[in-house]
Amino acid sequence: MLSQQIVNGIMIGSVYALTAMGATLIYGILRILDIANAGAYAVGAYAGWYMYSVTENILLAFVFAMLFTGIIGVLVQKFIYFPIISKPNVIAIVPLITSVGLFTLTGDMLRLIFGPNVKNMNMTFKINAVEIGNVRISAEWIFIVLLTATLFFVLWFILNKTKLGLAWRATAADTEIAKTMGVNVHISMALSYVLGYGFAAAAGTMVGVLYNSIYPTMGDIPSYKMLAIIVLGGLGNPLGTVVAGIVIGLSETLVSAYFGSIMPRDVIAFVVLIIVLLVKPSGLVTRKNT
Amino acid sequence: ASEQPAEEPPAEEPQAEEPQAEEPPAEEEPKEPIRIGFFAPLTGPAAADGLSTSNSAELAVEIINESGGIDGRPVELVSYDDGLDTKQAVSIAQRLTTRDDVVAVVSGSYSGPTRVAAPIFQDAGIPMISGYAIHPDVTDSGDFIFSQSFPGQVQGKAGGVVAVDMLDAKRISIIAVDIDFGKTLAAAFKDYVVPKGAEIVSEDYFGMGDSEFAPIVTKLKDEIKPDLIYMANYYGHGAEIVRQLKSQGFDVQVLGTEGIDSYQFFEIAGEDAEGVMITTNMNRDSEDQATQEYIKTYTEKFGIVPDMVGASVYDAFQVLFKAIGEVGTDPELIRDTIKDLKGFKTVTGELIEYAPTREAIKPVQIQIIEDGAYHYYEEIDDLEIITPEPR
Amino acid sequence: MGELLRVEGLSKHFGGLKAINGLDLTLEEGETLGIIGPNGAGKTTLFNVICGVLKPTAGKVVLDGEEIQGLPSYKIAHRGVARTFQISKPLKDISIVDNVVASLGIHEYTGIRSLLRNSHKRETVDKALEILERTGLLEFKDKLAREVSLGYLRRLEIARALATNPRLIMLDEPCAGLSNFAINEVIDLVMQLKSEGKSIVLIEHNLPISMKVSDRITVLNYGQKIAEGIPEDIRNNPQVIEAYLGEDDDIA
Amino acid sequence: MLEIKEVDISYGEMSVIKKVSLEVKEGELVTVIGANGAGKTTLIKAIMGIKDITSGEILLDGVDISKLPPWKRPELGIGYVPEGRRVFPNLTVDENLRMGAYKVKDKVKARASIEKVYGMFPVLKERSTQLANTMSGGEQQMLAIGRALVLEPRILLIDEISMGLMPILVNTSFKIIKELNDAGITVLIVEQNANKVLKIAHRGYVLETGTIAIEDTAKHLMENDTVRKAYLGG
Amino acid sequence: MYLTVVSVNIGIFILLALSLNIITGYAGQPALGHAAFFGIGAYTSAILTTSYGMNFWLSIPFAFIMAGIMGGFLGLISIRMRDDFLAITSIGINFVVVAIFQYSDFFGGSLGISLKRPYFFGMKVTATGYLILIGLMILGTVLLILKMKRSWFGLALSSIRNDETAAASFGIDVNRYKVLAFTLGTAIAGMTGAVYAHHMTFIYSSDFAFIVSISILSMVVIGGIGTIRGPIFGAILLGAAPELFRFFADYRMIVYGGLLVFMMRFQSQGFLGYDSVLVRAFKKLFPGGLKKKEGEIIG
Ligand SMILES: Nc1ncnc2c1ncn2[C@@H]1O[C@H](COP(=O)(O)OP(=O)(O)OP(=O)(O)O)[C@@H](O)[C@H]1O
Ligand SMILES: Nc1ncnc2c1ncn2[C@@H]1O[C@H](COP(=O)(O)OP(=O)(O)OP(=O)(O)O)[C@@H](O)[C@H]1O
Ligand SMILES: [Mg+2]
Ligand SMILES: [Mg+2]
Repeated sequence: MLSQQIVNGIMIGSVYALTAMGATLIYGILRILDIANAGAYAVGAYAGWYMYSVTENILLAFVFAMLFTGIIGVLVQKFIYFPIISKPNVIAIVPLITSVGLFTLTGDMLRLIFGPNVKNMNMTFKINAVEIGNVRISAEWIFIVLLTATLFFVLWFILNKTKLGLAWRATAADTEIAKTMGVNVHISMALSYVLGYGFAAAAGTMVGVLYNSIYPTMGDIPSYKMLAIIVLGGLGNPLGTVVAGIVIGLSETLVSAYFGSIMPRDVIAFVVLIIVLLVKPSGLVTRKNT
Repeated sequence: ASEQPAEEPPAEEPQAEEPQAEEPPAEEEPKEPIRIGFFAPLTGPAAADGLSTSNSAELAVEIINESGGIDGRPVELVSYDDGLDTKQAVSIAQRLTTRDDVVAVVSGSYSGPTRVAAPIFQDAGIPMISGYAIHPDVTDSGDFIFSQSFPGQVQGKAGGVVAVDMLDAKRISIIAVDIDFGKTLAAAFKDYVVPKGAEIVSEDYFGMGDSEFAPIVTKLKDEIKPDLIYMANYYGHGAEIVRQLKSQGFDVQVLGTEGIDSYQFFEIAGEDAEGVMITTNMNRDSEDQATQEYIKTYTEKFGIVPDMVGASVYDAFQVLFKAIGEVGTDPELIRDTIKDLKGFKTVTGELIEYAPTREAIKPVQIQIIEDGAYHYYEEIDDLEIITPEPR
Repeated sequence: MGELLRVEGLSKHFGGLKAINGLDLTLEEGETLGIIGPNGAGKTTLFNVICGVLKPTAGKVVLDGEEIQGLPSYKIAHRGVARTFQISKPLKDISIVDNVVASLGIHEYTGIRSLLRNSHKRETVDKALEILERTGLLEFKDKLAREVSLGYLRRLEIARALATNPRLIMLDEPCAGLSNFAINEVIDLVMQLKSEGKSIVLIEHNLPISMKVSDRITVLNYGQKIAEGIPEDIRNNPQVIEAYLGEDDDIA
Repeated sequence: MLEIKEVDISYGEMSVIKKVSLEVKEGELVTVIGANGAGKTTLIKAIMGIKDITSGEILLDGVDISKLPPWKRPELGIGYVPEGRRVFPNLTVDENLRMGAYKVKDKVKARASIEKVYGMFPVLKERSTQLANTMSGGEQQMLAIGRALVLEPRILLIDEISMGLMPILVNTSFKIIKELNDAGITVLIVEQNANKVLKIAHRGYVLETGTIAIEDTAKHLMENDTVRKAYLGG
Repeated sequence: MYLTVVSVNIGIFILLALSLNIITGYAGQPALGHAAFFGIGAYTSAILTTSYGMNFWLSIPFAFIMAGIMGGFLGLISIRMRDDFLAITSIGINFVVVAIFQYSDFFGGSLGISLKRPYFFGMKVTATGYLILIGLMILGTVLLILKMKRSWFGLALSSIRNDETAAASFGIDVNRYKVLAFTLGTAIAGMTGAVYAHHMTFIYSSDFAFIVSISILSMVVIGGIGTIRGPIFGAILLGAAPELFRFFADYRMIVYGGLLVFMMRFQSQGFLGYDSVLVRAFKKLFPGGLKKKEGEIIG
C-alpha cells in the first residue's frame, strides 16, 4: 500500500503544483499574492468546459481556456492591478484586498451565469491505467504529471533563460529603474498575466476533467492552499512550487492513510508550512546566492 | 433562477383568473396577503442547496396562490439569502420578526444559520420549520421551532438497519464529512450496527471542500477490505468516492445518505454511481400523486430534478399552509396545530407526527441507484427506529 | 581619558568572503578616529558588527571594558553608541521632526509602560527642533521623510544619531551626497561634538574632511588594517596612495 | 542635442522646477550643480521620463520626448545613472549589467560591453554572481555606472557619479566620463563634487531652488565668485 | 430591534478592525489570521461559561488574556519571519486554530457550542444591552489607541513599521514591541469574541474562518489603514454591506467584490485614509479642521 500511497501523494502534489504555478509566476514578478488567480482557475475550468461541450475536443478546450482566461488576465492587470501598483507608496495589502474582491466577483459571476450546480465534462481518457506491480496510475494522472512538468519547465525557462524573465525580475525589484532600462512594463506585465492566468486556466480545466466537476466555488480551496504552496516553496520560485506541492500532496496522503482523521486535510498544508518556516524561514527552495 | 428580488410581491393574476368556488364574486378588495418568511444560502459555498430550496419555496407559494391562496388570502414569500453566515442569519431573523410581519418562517439553510435564528423566532413567538438542518440544538430553542426532516440520529440508525439487517454487512468502513451532518449520522450508525455484531473497521473524516479520496480508497482497498462503506457526506464527496472506487477497481457495496440525494450525484459520478444505496426521505417511485406532481412541476419549471433538500422545504411549506388554513394566522395556534399534526401526506412520504422534540417522524426511504436514477428499494417505517429518542 | 572601544581579532565572513579579517582597533574616550579604505574594504561591515546589526564570525568588541559583540543592536544603542547608515534609512512615512523625536526616545522604549507616556512633550519637541536646527533641517521639519531630497536624508541620519545623546558616534560617510556648503556645516558640527568631548568614528572617502577632523586615521583593506597614524602620515603612506588615493589627483 | 524648454515640475501642489531651460549640444559635457534640494534629481528624472512634467518641452534631436514612456528612451540612446545607486537588489551583478544591456539587440555585442565594464571595474567581475544588495556602497555605485555604460548610449544622464566612491575611483570614473565624452558621447551630469566636475565639463548650469541661476562655461564658473563660495568650498 | 442587531454586528467588526489596525496599521505587520484570535476569545468565554459555569462578565477578561497570550505567540513567530511569509503563516495559524475548534470535542467539535443569554443584575441582556456594551468597548479601545498614538509606544510601532534596523539603532527593542503589538491587538479581538459568542448564543468553528480575517482586513484597508476613523468607517460600510446590499439581491456579492476592487483601484489610501480624496477635500474646505495634532504619528 505504501508505494501506491506515495504515488497518490505525488499525483495530488502535482495537481497542487499545477494549480499554484500561475500564482507563483505572478508573485515572482509582481510580488502580488494574487488570490484571484484561483478565480482564474475557476473561470478557466468553465471556459474549458464550455469549449469541450461544444466541440468535444479536449485539446481545443485547453487552448481556449488558456487563451480566454489569459486575455481576462491582461485586462485585469491593465485596468486594475497595474494602475494600483504603479501608484507611489501603496502598501502590499492593497493588491491583496483587490484580489480578494476580484475573486469574490468572479466566483459569483460564474454562479449567476452558470448556476450554482456542478457541471461535468464526462470525458474519459481512452488510454488505460498503467499498472506497475501493484501500483496503479490512471491515464488522467499521468497527463497531469506531464502537464505540470511542462508548465514548470516553460516557466523555469522563461524566468531563468530569457530576457523577459530577467526583465520580470528586475521590474519586481524596482519598477521605476526597470523602465529606464527599456522594459516596457505594460507589455511585460501583460505577458506575466497571460501566463499566470493561462496556467491557472489549464489547471482548472485539468482538475475539472479529473474530478469531473466544475462549480462556481471550485476556487475556494485553491485560493488559500496555493498561497501555502508558493510560500512553502520559497515565494515565486517555480521549482520551489513543484517541490512544495509534492511535499504537501505527500503529507496529506500519508497522514490520511496512516494517521486517519487527526486533522482536516487543508490544515496539513499549513501545519507543514508553519513547521518548515519555523525551521527555515525562507521556504524550502531559496535562490542560491554567493 | 432566483433572480426574483427578495421582497417582490407574488404574482397576483392567478387569483383573478381562477374561478373561486367558495368565494363571493370578484368585486371584493384583494385580501391582505399572508407573509411567510424564508431564508437559505443563495450565495456562497452552499448556493446549490440554497437554489434547490428557494426553487421549492417559490413553487410551493406559486401553487398555493394558483389555487386561490389560503382562505382566499394570497401567500407572500419574504425570502432572504443568508450566505451561510450566522451573523447574517441573526439579522435576517430580526428583520423577519420585527419588520416583515411574517406569521411563520421556513429555514432552507444549514444548521449554523438555522441554529442562531431559532432562538430569535422562539423569543418573538413565531413558528419556524427547518427544512433539513440536522443539528439537534435547533429545535431545542423552544416550542415554536420544528424540524421537517428526521433527525440525523434516526437516519443514521436507519442506515444501520440497511447495513446489517438488510445487507448483512460484517466489516464496515465509515467515510464521513466532518461537520455536524456527517458526525451525527456516523455516530448514530455506529451505535446501531456495533451491538448487532458488525465491526467498524475504519473511520475517515474529511473537510467540506475536499475532493481527493484516493488515499482513503487505496487504504480501504489494500488494507481494510470492508464489505460495506457507509458514506455520510454530500454529493460532491460521494461521487468522487465512488469514482475512485471504480478507478482503483474496488468493488464494494456503498451506502449513502440523503446528502447524496441530488441529481448532481449522477452528473459527476455517471455510471460509477450504479448500485449505490441511500437513506433519504423522498421515494422517487412513490405512487403518491402529490409526490409525482411535485417532481414533475419542479422539473418542468426549473429544468433540474428536485432533490432531498428541496423536497423537505417544500413539505415544510405544506405543513404551514395546512396549519394556517386550519387556524388562521395566529402564531400560537399555528404552533399548536403543527404540534398536533398527525398522518399528514407530504411529498416525502407520510408525516406520522412530530416527536416531543418537534422533529418529524416519518418513514425512511431506502433508494438504490439503477439505470442512472434513484429507485425504491425498501422503506423503514418501524416506529422503534424512526422515532427520535428523547434527549 | 581612558579607552572607550576596543576591537580584538574581529572577523566577519560572508561565505568565503572575509569582509573583516582579524581586525584590532582601539578608540580612546573623546578621540576622533577616521577610517578610510577602498570600496569593499569592510568599513561598513565593521560598523554593523560593532552596532550589533551583524554578529561577528570571530573576535571581540569591548565597550567600556565590557564585551558587547553579539548583543542586539538596540542594547548597544542604549549603551551610548549611535551610528548613521551609509545608505539612508529614514522612517519614510513620518515627518522629519518625528524622525528625530523617535530617536530622542531612546530611553523611553520600555515596553507596555511606554503606552502611558506622551512622546510629544514640549521639551522633547523643542529638543528635536534644536537638533534639526543644528543639522540644517529645520525648514523641512513638517515634511514626510520620503518627500525630502537625498542630501537632506543624509543630514537626517546625523540628526537622528545626535538625538540619542551618545558617547560614541559612528558616522558612515556623512558627507556623501552633500553639497560643499553642507559639507562645511557637517565639519563644523563634528568639530563641535569633539569639543563637547564626544568620541567619534568617522568613515569618509573625502580625505580632506577626514584629515581635518580626525585625531588618528586607520586604513582598512580587505578587512585588515594596513596603516594607522596621524593624518599627515597616512596621506604620505605609499600603500595608502596605491590602494586608495591614486597617484595623481589631476584628471583634466 | 538635448534641449529643455521652460519646464515646470511639481510634487503635488509644491512646484520644485520652475521654468527651467537648458541645453546640451552634441558631444558636449554639461553639468548641473546646485545645493541639496535644488531639484537636480527631479530634473534628471523628468528627462528620463520617470517624473512627469507639468509644462514645457524636453527635446531630443529636436523632437519632444516629454510624452514618451520611459522605456522608449534607452532606445533613443539615453543612458542613466540614477541617484542613490538603485541597483536591482536581488539580482546578481551580472544580471544587473544584463538589464543595462536590455535594449542592446545583439547578444554578442551586449556581452562585449559587459566585459568592457568588467574591465573598468574589476571588482564587479570578481563578484559577478553576488546579489547586488550585499555589495558595499561603493561597489553598488560602480555597478550603477557600469549598468548605464553597457547600453553604449549616445547621451548619458548621470545623477552624482562620485557618491560613495573611494578617491582613486572618483578619479577613475571622472576619467571614464571624460574619455567617453572625448569619444563623442554627450553627457549631462549632476554632481556635488563641483571641483572635479567643472574640470572636465564644457559648460555648467547652477540650479537654485528650482531655477537656473547661472549658466556659463565651466571655466568661467570656476572663476565665478558666487560659485566658488557656494560650491567649490573656497 | 433589527437595527440594533445590525448595529451590534457592526460594532463587533469595528472592534475587530480597530484591533487589527494596531498590528497591521501601526506596527506594519501583515496579519491575515485575526479571526483566529476573535475565535479564541469566543471559545474561551463559551467554554468558561458553559463547562465551568463562570459568569459571562468574568469570562470577558479571561478571553482578553487568553487571546492576548496566543497572539503573543504569533508575535514571537513574526520575529522570525518577514512580510509575505508572516502573512501566509498567519493564515496558516487561522486554519490550525479553526481545525482545533472543529476537531476537538472539548470545543464542541463539529457541533459547535450553544450558549445561554447572560444576565446583568438579574436582567437578560438584550440586543440593546449588547449594543451598549459594545459601544463602551469601542470607546475604550478608541481612547486606548488615541493614547497610544501620542505615546512612545505608538512612536516605537511607527518606527518598526518604517524600518526595523533603523528603529533598533535608536534603542527600540523591535522584537518586544512586535510581540506587544500582537498581544494588544489580539487581546482586544479576544474580548470582542466573548461578547460575540454570547450575543449569537451559538458558535461554530467556521465563524472564525480565514474569510472572516480577510473581511476584517478589508475593512481596515477600505476605511484607511493607520487611522482611527478609517477602520471604523470600513467596518460600518462593509459590516452593513450584507444588509445594505440586500437590495441588489442576487448581485450583492458581486457588488461587494466590485466595491473592494473599485475602492482599491481608485482610493488605495482607503476612503478616509491620510491622502484620500475625501480627506483632501475636507482639508481644503476647512483648512486647519483636520490639522494633525502634535504627536499624532502616522502620516
Ligand atoms: N551580506 C553580504 N553578503 C556577501 N557579501 C557582503 C555582504 N555584505 C557585505 N559584503 C561584502 O563585504 C565587503 C565589505 O563590505 P562593506 O560594506 O563593509 O565595505 P565598505 O568598506 O563599507 O565599502 P564602501 O566604501 O564601498 O562603502 C564588500 O566586498 C561587500 O561586497
Ligand atoms: N517624493 C517627493 N514628494 C514631495 N517632495 C519631493 C519629493 N521628492 C523630492 N521632493 C522635493 O523636491 C525638491 C527637489 O528635490 P530633488 O531630489 O530633485 O533635489 P536634488 O537637487 O536632487 O537634491 P540632492 O542634492 O539632495 O539630491 C526638494 O525640495 C524635495 O523636498
Ligand atoms: Mg561602506
Ligand atoms: Mg538629488
